[in-house]
Amino acid sequence: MAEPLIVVKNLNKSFPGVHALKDIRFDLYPGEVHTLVGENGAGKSTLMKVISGVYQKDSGEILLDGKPVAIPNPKAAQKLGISIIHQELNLMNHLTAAQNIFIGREPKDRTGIFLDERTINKKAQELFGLLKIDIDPRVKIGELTIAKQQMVEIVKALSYDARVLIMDEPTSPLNDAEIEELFGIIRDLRSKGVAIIYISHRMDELFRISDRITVMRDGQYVDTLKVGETNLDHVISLMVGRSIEVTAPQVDLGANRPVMLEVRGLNRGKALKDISFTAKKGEILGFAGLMGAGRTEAARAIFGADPIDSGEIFVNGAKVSIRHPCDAVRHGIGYLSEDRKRFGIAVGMDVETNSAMASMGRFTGFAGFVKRKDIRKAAEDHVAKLSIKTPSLQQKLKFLSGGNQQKVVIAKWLIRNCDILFFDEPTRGIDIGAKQEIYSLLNELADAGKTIIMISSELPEILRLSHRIIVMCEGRITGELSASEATQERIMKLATQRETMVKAAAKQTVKE
Amino acid sequence: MATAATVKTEGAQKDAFTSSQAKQKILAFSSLVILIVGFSLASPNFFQPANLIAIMLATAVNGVLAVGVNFIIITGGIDLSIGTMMTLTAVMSAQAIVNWHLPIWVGLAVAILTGVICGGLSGVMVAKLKLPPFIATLGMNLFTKGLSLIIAHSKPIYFSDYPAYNQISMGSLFTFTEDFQIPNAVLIFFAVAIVSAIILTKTTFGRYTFAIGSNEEAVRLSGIDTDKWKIAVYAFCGAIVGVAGIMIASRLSSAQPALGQGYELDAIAAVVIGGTSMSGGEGTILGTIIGAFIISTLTNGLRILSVPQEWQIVTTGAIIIFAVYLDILRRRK
Amino acid sequence: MATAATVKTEGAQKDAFTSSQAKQKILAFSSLVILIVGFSLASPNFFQPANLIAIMLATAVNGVLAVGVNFIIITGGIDLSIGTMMTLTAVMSAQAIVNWHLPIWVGLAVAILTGVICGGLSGVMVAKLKLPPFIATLGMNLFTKGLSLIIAHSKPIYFSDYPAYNQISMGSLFTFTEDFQIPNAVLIFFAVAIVSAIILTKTTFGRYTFAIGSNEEAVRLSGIDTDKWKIAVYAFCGAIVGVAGIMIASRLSSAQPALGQGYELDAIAAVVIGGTSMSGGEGTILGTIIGAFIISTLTNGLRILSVPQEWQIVTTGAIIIFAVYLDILRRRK
Amino acid sequence: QQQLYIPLISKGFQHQFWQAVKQGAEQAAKDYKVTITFEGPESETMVDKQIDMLSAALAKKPAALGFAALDSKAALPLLQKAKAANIPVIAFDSGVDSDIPLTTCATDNVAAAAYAADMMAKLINNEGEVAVIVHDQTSRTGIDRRDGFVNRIKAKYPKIKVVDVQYGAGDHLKSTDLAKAIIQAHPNLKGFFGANEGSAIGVMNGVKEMKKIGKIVVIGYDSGAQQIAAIKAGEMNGAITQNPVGIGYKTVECAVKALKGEKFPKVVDTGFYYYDKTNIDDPKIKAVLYQ
Ligand SMILES: Nc1ncnc2c1ncn2[C@@H]1O[C@H](COP(=O)(O)OP(=O)(O)OP(=O)(O)O)[C@@H](O)[C@H]1O
Ligand SMILES: Nc1ncnc2c1ncn2[C@@H]1O[C@H](COP(=O)(O)OP(=O)(O)OP(=O)(O)O)[C@@H](O)[C@H]1O
Ligand SMILES: [Mg+2]
Ligand SMILES: [Mg+2]
Repeated sequence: MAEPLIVVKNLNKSFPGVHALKDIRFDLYPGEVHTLVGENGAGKSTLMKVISGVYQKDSGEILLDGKPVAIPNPKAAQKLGISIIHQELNLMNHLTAAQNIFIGREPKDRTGIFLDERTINKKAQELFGLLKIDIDPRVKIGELTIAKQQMVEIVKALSYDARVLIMDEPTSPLNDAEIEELFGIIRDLRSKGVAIIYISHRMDELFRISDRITVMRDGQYVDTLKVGETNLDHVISLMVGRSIEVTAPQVDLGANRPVMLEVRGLNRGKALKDISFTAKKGEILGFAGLMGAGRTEAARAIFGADPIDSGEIFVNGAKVSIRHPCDAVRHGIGYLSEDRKRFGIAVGMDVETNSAMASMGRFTGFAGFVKRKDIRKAAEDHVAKLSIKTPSLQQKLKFLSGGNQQKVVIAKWLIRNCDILFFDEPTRGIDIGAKQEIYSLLNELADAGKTIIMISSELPEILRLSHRIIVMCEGRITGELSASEATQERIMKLATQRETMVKAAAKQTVKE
Repeated sequence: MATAATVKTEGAQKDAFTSSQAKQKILAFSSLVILIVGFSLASPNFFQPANLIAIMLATAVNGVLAVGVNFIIITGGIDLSIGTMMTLTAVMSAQAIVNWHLPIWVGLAVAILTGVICGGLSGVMVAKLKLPPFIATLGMNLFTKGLSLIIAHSKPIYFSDYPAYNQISMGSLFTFTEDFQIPNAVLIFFAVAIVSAIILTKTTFGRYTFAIGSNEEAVRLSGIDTDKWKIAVYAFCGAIVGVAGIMIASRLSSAQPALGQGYELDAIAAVVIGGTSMSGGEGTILGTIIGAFIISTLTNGLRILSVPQEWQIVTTGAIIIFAVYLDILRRRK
Repeated sequence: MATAATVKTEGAQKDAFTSSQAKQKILAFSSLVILIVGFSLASPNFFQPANLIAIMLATAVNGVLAVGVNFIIITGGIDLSIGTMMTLTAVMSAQAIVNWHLPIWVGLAVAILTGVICGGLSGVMVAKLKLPPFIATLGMNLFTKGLSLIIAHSKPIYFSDYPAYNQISMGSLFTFTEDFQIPNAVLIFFAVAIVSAIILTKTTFGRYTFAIGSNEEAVRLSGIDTDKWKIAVYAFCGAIVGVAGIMIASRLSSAQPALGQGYELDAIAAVVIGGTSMSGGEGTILGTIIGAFIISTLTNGLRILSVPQEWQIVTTGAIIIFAVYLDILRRRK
Repeated sequence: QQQLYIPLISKGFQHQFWQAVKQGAEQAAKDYKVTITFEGPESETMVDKQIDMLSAALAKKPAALGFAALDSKAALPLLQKAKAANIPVIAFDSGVDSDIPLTTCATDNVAAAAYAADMMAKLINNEGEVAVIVHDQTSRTGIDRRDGFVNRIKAKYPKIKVVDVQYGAGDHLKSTDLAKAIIQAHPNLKGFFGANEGSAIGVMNGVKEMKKIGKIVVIGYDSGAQQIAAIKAGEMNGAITQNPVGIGYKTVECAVKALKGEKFPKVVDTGFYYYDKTNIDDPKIKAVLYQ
């Protein structure tokens, strides 16, 4: 191999109360994909932020092309040819997709003073075309779903033509087709000699894309492995320090279970068309579909987060009127959002408060006083139960790693103890160990008689957990499969049953 | 095992955390202490019982307003109407007592009720009509200002025949010596502050106040009727403004319908000097009180030193910036 | 195939989008039009050339201030110093011309330079010292207020010997008839608005202004020196404030050192009525101009109708709320 | 038949003094069967806002105009316009630096404040420290009253020292706290002059709260129920009152006379009075006091 492009030696970084990186080493060669894995809070993002100039190291050395470099700010990193896609979206919601991509590098018109909006849009369109992404460059970022926003982030990072490209969980909001496109791009870049640092919690991706894998644990370097010389189990055991038992796939439930939730004829604009389904007590009902299929919309509509045009909802056989999330929660429905930063947590508040947020009624005592002890007890229990990594219950959520934030949201709904729980992408950004924990948690909840509705874009996850699977496409329910009949192929077929295609097929049969 | 380890470090860190927090709290006073020491050295007339009481009294009305609006600012809102709303509550109280000859306690209830209604209305405009708080409360500012003048016929309403009313602010439950009487207004101020601090930190209402300021949508999606709570916060602030209205009317023995405009900025300034962020989600009552005291101490001290007024203004500006900068440095650590 | 289909619908949506946008823009004027029509029907004296010009003249200074502070509000900041800073720029200009006998153009440059320095200072406090904009500019407010009084010795400085200075605002490049002369102040206002609109929408400076207001951290992570640009925005607003200072001094033929306090609120109100969000990231110059016109038309119209002054205040409050609510309904669609 | 319309543009409207002027004007309007409006900006610093008011008033095509200029030079172009349209202008409260107004109905504030200084000197036996709270440092009335008082002390009473002059915006509460700080800073203070109603009440409250009643001579300005009560109770030694109702009445009266082509003097001095415990119930004084 050639000379390493980046070498990190003995790097240390601390935050108040957290020694996030302890004597980390790391190296990166041109033309390789070097994957970084580790549990939530292992320090992966922190290391990347040090390399890209967002944080300053406390001690240690970073060598670029063999020479020590200082990276005081993101601009310096850019100048050194280091480009990063952050784990959290960093986009300007009020600007268009194209404007976001070219922020700081806007092309000017002939006068050299004014922005050349047409060129910006054209260039962005070209980039989108290259990646086969269907986004109008002129649309405001805030109006896109997070999956599309993530695509814009990726395009932006790519557009820098960097020597080092860091991708911190780029695929967590993407579906399989999009991930495939991304991998195509990554391979392409690798062949051009770009060095890529790749972070992901999706274990299946590791062996498809990486050349080498570095494992981190608790802020420490564990090992670096060549892909050809190791296997998944080994990596996982290095990551979590123990082996992980994989839960067995679900079997069908008896048909005679009582129905907990029934939705009839739900309509909402163009997003939802005639959604009807039932969910039984003790059942995990999977919702599958491609990005933008309307699963989130359906869950939000049932939960009262968005107004509906028509439709009826029955809980435990009784018709209920849900106009506002508080109605839903009152009827025992909880909703764990896919976009935790925007809809799930208050980043400025601490673990304790966030986890009690949905149950404040229960924690309110005499004269409106908060029962602090009870909250603390509940929070403590759930921090332990979900192994949430936090220095204290008073730590603000913004200082937790992404995966741990997600666990706090789960804790919030567990503490609420709802009968019906919507989990929208519950394992997004969660490490493999925690994922297993969440899976067994979902099973436990179902066994305890809760009704779980799980929306997920990871088919293996859907297949493994669901008793029954509902597939959506373009705002409609296109089919329902029992656990025994479900396969990846059948789900994908239903998930791509577009209305236009259905109509065309119908027409053809008529002609015949 | 891993869990045990985490718990252990947690304990250790927690101690470090609380003690540094305690230090932080003490340091929060530093600007104020520097001011007091500075003025005391500069003039022998400053650090006198009578003057300290005068400072406290001068802080009282602004302090109470600041405590009220602090709640709203913590939710991420703002209330520009508190000054003129205070006037309206004072006028309504006077109207009830002087013109309708109702008992004094009814007059007090009327003041607070007026505040609750006006505040609640602002809250409805913000929460239900989705008006920006700036506009809703600017409208309420004009509305209450005009209404005060109309109701009072642009003339003060005097409490001359109700000496007891004056005692609400200026009487003294705690008289130590002839020279050292703490006027009730100051006690009311501290009482409002303490009760508010308890409400803000110990009740569900307070929790929601912070939570809404931190991420309103997340709170709504946790099944909480955020609209209702926002209205409650504005109404609660209105109630506190009603208390301020009673305090000022009783101190002046009259409801002055033309006064009030501009008081909102002083109150908001106290809140922000006290470290509450205008973008919501954080803030303390203690900070607000310190902020209010910094303003009044500064004003009083510069006057005691007989600094010419224009230089007072310049100096106040500079010192406020400096005080807040000190506070920011303290927090950064 | 799928791509082609999407592209098609996209195109269709775009047309619908642009036309609905155009409709939106026209509808933005609706509150103003309703006001104008209403007042015209209510009084024959309202829709008269002289009165319309009076309205435009009354809008000019506030409008220019609003355009300036609009930039800052789009970045998510606020500037409470623009009113008194305007005064300081006027005083400095008068100082240069009347007391130092410098040529008029130097006096104008001095005004704008003063604005840039003061604005830049606020910017440094916000961007570098990380002071909340509210505090930094409140400090600057007091600072400029005091300084104006000190420099002018609390007395107006008159331009009596410089009739040309008065012509800057009150002369008329466009004289149609004796009755129908558009004063230069109005032209300057429109010029400032147009130039600002171009800068805001067509230049890097404008782009960063929006971007910082939308997500400052993201901009910083994109390798942009956000501090520098924020300082630039405050300094730019200062320059515009300097223009306003020249306009008011030339209109009054004097620099009035005590004037200015409270003007910032009017300007900010115009900005917010015009649909700019206080939390940053969005806003238009056109909206701001409409906002400024709504305020001045309302004030003028109610006067023309001889509404008693206290009722004027109440009505203004109600109509402002209503106008903004209309605008919110329009946007929601 | 349409009544003649005469707008009065004043310097303010919320304060009691202006309300009393308005009251006088309304009385005259009733007596002479004309319509008036009375308007003024919120603060006496808002020169340009007053000009906008003036210009709206002119748009209403008035028969005549009453005007109390915040800055007479700034208003000149509009006054010229009024003159060109043959609208008679009557100045009130303070003079307009121009010969356009046919007359000025005002109090001589300098003389009145100087008289307050004389009374102060008398009450403190011509020696000691005195302080002044004025409502505004840039408005004409503020300047005139301050200078009238201070200059008279300087000129005639060498043993009296004006130790502090500060400004309280006419705000009762702020003036109270201000007065207390001044008393604190000058423990030997003998006398205190408050140059308008808000300032006077502030001074009186301050003296009271600092428990210095009887030790500090308080002289106020203007009237109002609280000042009258304070004088009766001995908390305030005396005060200057103008004749605001008279100012308002005369302004409208002169305007009507001007429209009829009648003659009247170039200056209508509406006078001022010093009132204290001894003469407060005098009908002549009672007539000019407002409650
Ligand atoms: N700004 C900060 N202030 C305080 N603590 C922080 C900060 N950023 C990260 N941490 C802490 O540092 C540790 C490492 O966090 P980091 O985000 O690097 O984890 P990660 O490996 O990326 O995890 P994930 O897979 O969940 O994204 C965590 O314990 C986290 O709580
Ligand atoms: N904030 C938004 N603004 C505009 N359109 C939106 C928004 N959120 C969702 N949509 C649109 O609504 C439709 C349904 O999206 P939704 O997020 O419900 O899909 P999903 O099946 O949950 O997919 P995902 O896996 O991305 O969550 C899509 O066409 C999407 O583009
Ligand atoms: Mg991470
Ligand atoms: Mg979704």
